[in-house]
Amino acid sequence: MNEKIDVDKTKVEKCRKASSEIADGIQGYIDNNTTTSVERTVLRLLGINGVDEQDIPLPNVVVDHVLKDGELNRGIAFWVGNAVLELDISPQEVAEAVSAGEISLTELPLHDSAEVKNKTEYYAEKMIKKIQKNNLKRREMQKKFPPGPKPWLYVIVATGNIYEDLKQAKAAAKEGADIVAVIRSTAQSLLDYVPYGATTEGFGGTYATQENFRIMREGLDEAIKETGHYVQLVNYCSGLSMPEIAAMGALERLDMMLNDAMYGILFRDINMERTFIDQYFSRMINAYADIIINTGEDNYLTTADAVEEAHTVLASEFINEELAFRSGLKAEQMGLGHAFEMNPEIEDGFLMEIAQAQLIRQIFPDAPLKYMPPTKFMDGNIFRGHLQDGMFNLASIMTDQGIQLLGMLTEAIHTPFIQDRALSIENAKYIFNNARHLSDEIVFKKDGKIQKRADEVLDETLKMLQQISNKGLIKAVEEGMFADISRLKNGGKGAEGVIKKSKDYYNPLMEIIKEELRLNE
Amino acid sequence: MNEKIDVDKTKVEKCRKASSEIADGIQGYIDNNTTTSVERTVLRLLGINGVDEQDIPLPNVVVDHVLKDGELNRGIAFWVGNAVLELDISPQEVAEAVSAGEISLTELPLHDSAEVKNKTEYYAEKMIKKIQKNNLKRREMQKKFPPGPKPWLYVIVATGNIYEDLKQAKAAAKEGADIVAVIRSTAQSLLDYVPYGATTEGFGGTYATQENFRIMREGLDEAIKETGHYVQLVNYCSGLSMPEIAAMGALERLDMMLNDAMYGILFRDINMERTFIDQYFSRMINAYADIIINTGEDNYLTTADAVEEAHTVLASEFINEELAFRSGLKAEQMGLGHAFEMNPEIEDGFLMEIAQAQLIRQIFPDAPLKYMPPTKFMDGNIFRGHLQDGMFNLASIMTDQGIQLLGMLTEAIHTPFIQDRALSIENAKYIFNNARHLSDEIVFKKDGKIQKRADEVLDETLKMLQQISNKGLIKAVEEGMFADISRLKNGGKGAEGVIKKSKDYYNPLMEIIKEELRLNE
Amino acid sequence: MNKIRPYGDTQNDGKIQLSFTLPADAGPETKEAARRFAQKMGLKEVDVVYMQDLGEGFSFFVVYAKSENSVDLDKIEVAKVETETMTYYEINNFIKEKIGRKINVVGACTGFDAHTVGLDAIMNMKGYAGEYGLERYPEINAYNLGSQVPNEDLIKKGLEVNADAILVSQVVTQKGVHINNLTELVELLEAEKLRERFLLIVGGPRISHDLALELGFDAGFGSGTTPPDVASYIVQKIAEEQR
Amino acid sequence: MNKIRPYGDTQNDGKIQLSFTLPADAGPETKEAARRFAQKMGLKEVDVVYMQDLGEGFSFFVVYAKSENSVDLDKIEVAKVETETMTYYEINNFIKEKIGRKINVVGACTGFDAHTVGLDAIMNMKGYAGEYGLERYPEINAYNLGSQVPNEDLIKKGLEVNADAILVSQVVTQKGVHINNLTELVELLEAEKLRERFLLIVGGPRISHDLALELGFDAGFGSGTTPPDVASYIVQKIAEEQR
Ligand code: B12
Ligand code: B12
Ligand SMILES: Cc1ncc(COP(=O)(O)O)c(C=O)c1O
Ligand SMILES: Cc1ncc(COP(=O)(O)O)c(C=O)c1O
Repeated sequence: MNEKIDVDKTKVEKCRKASSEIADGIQGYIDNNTTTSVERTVLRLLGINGVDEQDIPLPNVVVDHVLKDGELNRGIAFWVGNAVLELDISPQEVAEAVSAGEISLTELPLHDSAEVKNKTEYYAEKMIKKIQKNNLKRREMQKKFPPGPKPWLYVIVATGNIYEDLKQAKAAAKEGADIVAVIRSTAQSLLDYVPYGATTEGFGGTYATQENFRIMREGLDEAIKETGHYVQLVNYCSGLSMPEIAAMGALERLDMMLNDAMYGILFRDINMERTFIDQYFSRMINAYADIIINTGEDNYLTTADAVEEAHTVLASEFINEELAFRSGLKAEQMGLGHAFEMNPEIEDGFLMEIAQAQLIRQIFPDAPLKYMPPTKFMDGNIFRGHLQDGMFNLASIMTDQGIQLLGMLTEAIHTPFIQDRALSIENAKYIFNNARHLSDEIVFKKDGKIQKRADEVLDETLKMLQQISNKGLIKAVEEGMFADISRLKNGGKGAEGVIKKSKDYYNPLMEIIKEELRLNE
Repeated sequence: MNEKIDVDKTKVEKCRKASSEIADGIQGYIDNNTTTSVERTVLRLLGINGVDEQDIPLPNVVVDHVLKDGELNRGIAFWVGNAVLELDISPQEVAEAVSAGEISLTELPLHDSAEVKNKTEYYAEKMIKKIQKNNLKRREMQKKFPPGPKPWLYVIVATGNIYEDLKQAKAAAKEGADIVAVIRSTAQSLLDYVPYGATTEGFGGTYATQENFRIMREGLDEAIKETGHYVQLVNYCSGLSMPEIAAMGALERLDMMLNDAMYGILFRDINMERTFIDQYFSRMINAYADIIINTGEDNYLTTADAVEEAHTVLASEFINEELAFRSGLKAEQMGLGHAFEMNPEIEDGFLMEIAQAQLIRQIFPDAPLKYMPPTKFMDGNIFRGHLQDGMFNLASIMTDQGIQLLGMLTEAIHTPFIQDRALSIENAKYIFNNARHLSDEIVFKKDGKIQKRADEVLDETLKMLQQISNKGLIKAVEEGMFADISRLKNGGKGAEGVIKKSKDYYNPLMEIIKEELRLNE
Repeated sequence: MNKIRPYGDTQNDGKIQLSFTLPADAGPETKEAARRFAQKMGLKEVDVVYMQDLGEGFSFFVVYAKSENSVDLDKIEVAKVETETMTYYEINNFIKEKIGRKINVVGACTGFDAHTVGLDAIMNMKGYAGEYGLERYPEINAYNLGSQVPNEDLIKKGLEVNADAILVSQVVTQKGVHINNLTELVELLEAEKLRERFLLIVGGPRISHDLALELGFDAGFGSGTTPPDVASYIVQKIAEEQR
Repeated sequence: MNKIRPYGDTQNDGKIQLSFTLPADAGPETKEAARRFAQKMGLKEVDVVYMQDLGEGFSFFVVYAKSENSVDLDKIEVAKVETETMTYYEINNFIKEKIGRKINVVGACTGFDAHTVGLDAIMNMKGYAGEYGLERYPEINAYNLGSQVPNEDLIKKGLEVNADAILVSQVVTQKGVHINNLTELVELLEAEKLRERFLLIVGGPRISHDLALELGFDAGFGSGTTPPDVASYIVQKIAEEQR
């Protein structure tokens, strides 16, 4: 990386210090509570899967069952482990029995908690092994079929039908995509469960289900072998089922997941506490599964102005980074998000975009920054739109971004047609290749507009982080400091799913993963 | 202008010295000969216009008439002036009488040559006044309706029908074009006369006629008043009628003309001597009419490779510059041509394009460089094409070019549709505005690829110019040193139109303009 | 009569550009299929200028062709919101003078739609394109319910605040879901005999006044709408009804 | 039967993109005219996604729509040059062995066409896309007459050097002038009863083998042709005729 601008190291350190204080402010909630979704995740990582006759996923059936009895605060793992021990059947069989109404977990005789844990850990280790195997497989495949150079070409598929998605994903892989994301159906994030099986009907996207993950992974693995270069698979672990989807991603060898500490709060009106707790565990799973996360700061700029609010993006990145470290993610796994969203009519707007991208690049030198394309100022003029996407690609190669979410010329019209995606890939390939080392060639003038803009943004970011650290993150969100959106501490969806842990709360997965990630040190 | 790279001043001086020697090598031919087209031009600038019943322009009728009698070497002005004096009618009436077969110019009684000159100059001065008035009008209009900032947006119209051209030109002006060129019909450059009147049928372009010039000028003047910004009108004075068209342009207040010292030789297989003589006089007229010329080095790259042959472009620019100076053109009138024609698939090709554009920029700091768009590597993929044009626009704003000939997304398909042109203008406006001061912001690394490429090109240019200066320009062209095209000294069209001047050769226009441009000093 | 047809560079040349993907590998036969496909639309002089294989049995085409169809511009009538847009000040004065009481409006993005930017542009204080939003109007009480509001809740709120107008925003769609949402709202209102009680207004990038009328709304507003456009419509309609 | 129709993101959705200019000022009526124009081509679900006034009474449109037409891919047969492309060495050997004498070819850009790059790609020493041009072939005498050659001169040269094949390049066109040029050449040859004497070959970006046959040529070569493609065709045809 080429340090094209001056970035004041002391200010950056101060930003990090403030972020750490901010994170301290919510760590208490996180440590003292669990959520229904965390518990469902535990079940999935004990091997429970499938749905009942009403299509309710078994993890939900089992968690709701214990919740109803008011005993979830001990951790679902204890109750299932106890049943496993008592009945000498597998967790899956336990879940099926619960679903069939054959047993009531809290009414079974209680076993010695050490024995229960022992038994439970046996099953947990089985899934942990599976994740390790996936990690190994990924490493092997990436060795044999190395990924392309950065910025990586990231495209989405979003037909609603997993089988159409698959065709298009494979075509994209052959055209040169490095990353394929399956966009989720509208409002799946508000579902307090994860749908089951292969799905063929979605709205503006395709449901995230474990089977859909598997189908895509299998298809892409074929494409990888054909093209000789690794293609990463992405899905979204945001929303009310954040950690469950993280677990599914780990089990099906996804490579990347959208995971933001605050996105659900701000953009899906999900309860704050719920989100903070869920993100903590989900990110631990991501970290353990060697998954790169993508944070969602780009979303701020879909409502707020990209010139005025550039510092909120950077501030949020500092916070996301700090929280991610606390879940065991390494810098190399942090696809911190930002976006090329300034009004294209601004004189010298491109200079400001460059300033922002370069500033972030130098502040987070090891993170594979996720750069989002123009969306807000795209309209039905697909020709100009294609050009805006080109300038976005140029900004990226000039500032060494990591993950390039390709813009589509039809952004204002529909989720991508197959040719839209092909044209986007061609766009990025052309510009990246034709200006491959432009970043190495240029230095920005010390007293220039780019340097000044970067200085300004960093100053405002520091100010904002210090304010937040003074008032606390929750207060800051209540005041609408991010994206002009205000959310109240007790408001939002899913608050009822937050449960205070009892003293003997038990979560073998959290324990194992913490141990492995050395988070206790 | 921002000097982003190092350009070795000594080498540049050596290039200019070699070019001056090269020009010296052909100045003899130029001074000792005239051509049928130069003589026709003289007639036009004595006020002769119109066609006979067979649509042959009167200037041709009169010149051919004297040529047939073997007396053209004295200069047509003398013969016409003599007739004017003898018959006491205007030059136009003389031409009509010749055309009607009523008189034979060389058979009329000869008057005292001082008297003849006196009479002739009276008519010449009338036209010179007209040109001065046009110049004044241009200055006034440009004061009231100032032209936009550089790079100027230059578009073409080419329907073949002047009335369709007009609509499209006005639409373009309103969309923001700074310059409109009417492309000529295929092969007009090979016509040894200029067609007459308004024309509605052309192939791949519209005939250059004085009436067509007038129609466009009038229409654009209306558009200028509506939009409040000056729009320059362009046509082509290349080919067998080079100086005549220069005269027409001066009379109809064109602002810019394509005029290259060697284009006709290389690309239209026009005789060398003919071209050198014609270009000299035509450029004098351009110079006097405050017209900016556009040279045609871009054409080299339509046949030769833009990476390999970049130095031939620069070498030719040095020669064009030197010859232009000799015709009285100021640096500010020299739209030296070059082009963005590298294969878009080249890794770091954009860096090489930038190197070339910046190098030329720094070598000719006062010239409004004419930058030509990608054409060779455009294909039916209009979407990618639009992007290539965008990168071309970016290269231009990054390197302070002057005249931006806008690329069209349909370059490989047809002469521009109205929407193609609109999209091109939008493309340039977007990129120029959004990256307006990018040029001021950047410096290229001393040891970078861009600097190295620029050094290489300059070195090769110097070598080439020194070789040419050693062997002479004519030999160099014979050997195919430009554009891989070899033309022989005595080959090519129009050689028969070169006439050795007699001692008493008389050309009042050349004399007046030389005087006014202080070319005798 | 004013028959018009597309224009490339000469009056009536009928030139148009097309692009599409065919589900077949690139090759001379597929290229010919692209040509014939265009011909089936009645196009002449079909020029398939570009073919690109996209993999997985798809190929992409760019085509230029000539159409001989024309449309009589004089015969076209488009339903438009007929009220004239007044300024912020005019609107507030109009309410004071012609209506004599404050106006209540309730707005929401309904169904699963979370695209609030358009609705906010109309309703929020800060407004859009240099125009204040309805919340800023002293003579208007504006309630912005935000995103993903069920139609039932919207009606409930409308009744609760005694709304003069209900504003709905619909942006995202797939398989026509925005139409379903809008139809459902009208049906709910009709079922409860409340349709006449509110001015029912819808906006969004896919909305035209025409479409809105067709779906049983009073008015529809598309891309580029500003707050005064809607406010002017609302107050003039209310004044009309009062008369 | 293998009926195919355009594909946007779902099998058989028939989605296509169009753009065109209408000669009328931008406005709701013109937008509606754009929609109806698309409907006249049989398109459904016409979505006029963009309208822009271009000034001088023109407006530009981008449209997405759905077509219900399909084309039966199995029914399509395209005339193709059937000879197989050999390598440079194979071709020269073939001439030596199967023809037993050197081959003469004459090429030109005819009419006013000065686009020599395509012809040069085929004929000049240095060739194209990594393949030598015909001049380089030891067993071929290649005469490249360059640009703007009248048809008469081309025929004359063909007779003079006893050409086996005449190669014509046509790039630029307007009002179909390339077709006229090509037709004229065939008519001239026929008038002089020379048509059968030469292999008559045409190339250029607008040329297909189909079109060439239609115009009375023996073969046509489009974009991307390489010298061995043509050379292979020529030598195999000559060998065939000798048999
Ligand atoms: C911003 C944005 C988002 C933001 C929304 C943030 C927010 N708080 O609004 C986020 C990132 C959250 C988002 C999410 C999604 N989005 Co979105 N999004 C957009 C985007 C980029 C811009 C929309 C916008 O803000 N326009 C600006 C406003 C001012 O314009 P407007 O809405 O048209 O409003 C004007 C008029 O229409 C009118 N108007 C609008 N409403 C009303 C109401 C009334 C009463 C009146 C009078 C007037 C009026 O007045 C306004 C001012 O002039 C568009 C693409 C684009 N460039 O258009 C995609 C787009 C709309 N999104 C799309 C999709 C698919 C989604 C997702 C489903 C993706 C996914 N699977 O996750 C989710 C769905 C979320 C949900 N549940 O709805 C698609 C829709 C495709 C389709 N066929 O409909 C688009 C077109 C992008 C694409 N090509 O895929 N999106
Ligand atoms: C280079 C070029 C020029 C150069 C030509 C230099 C030269 N010595 O050839 C110059 C600058 C001189 C020029 C001038 C003009 N040009 Co020009 N030019 C082009 C350009 C950019 C590239 C053409 C090219 O070289 N292609 C590369 C070669 C390798 O491809 P190709 O010709 O298709 O050849 C391949 C095949 O077709 C085939 N092939 C071709 N010939 C033959 C022959 C045989 C026997 C065989 C077997 C195969 C074969 O094999 C080749 C290799 O695969 C095109 C735009 C474009 N991007 O296509 C415009 C273009 C062709 N030109 C155009 C025009 C209008 C003109 C002018 C009329 C403009 C004017 N009014 O001044 C003049 C006309 C000059 C004239 N008298 O013909 C238009 C034509 C529009 C139309 N409707 O046809 C185009 C499309 C540009 C545009 N959009 O306006 N041009
Ligand atoms: C972090 C994050 N999660 C999820 C999403 C997708 O939205 P949804 O939660 O509706 O699937 C986004 C969209 O941009 C995002 O940035
Ligand atoms: C200097 C010059 N003159 C003229 C032309 C136009 O060609 P023609 O001479 O055929 O009009 C060009 C084309 O690029 C040119 O560069």
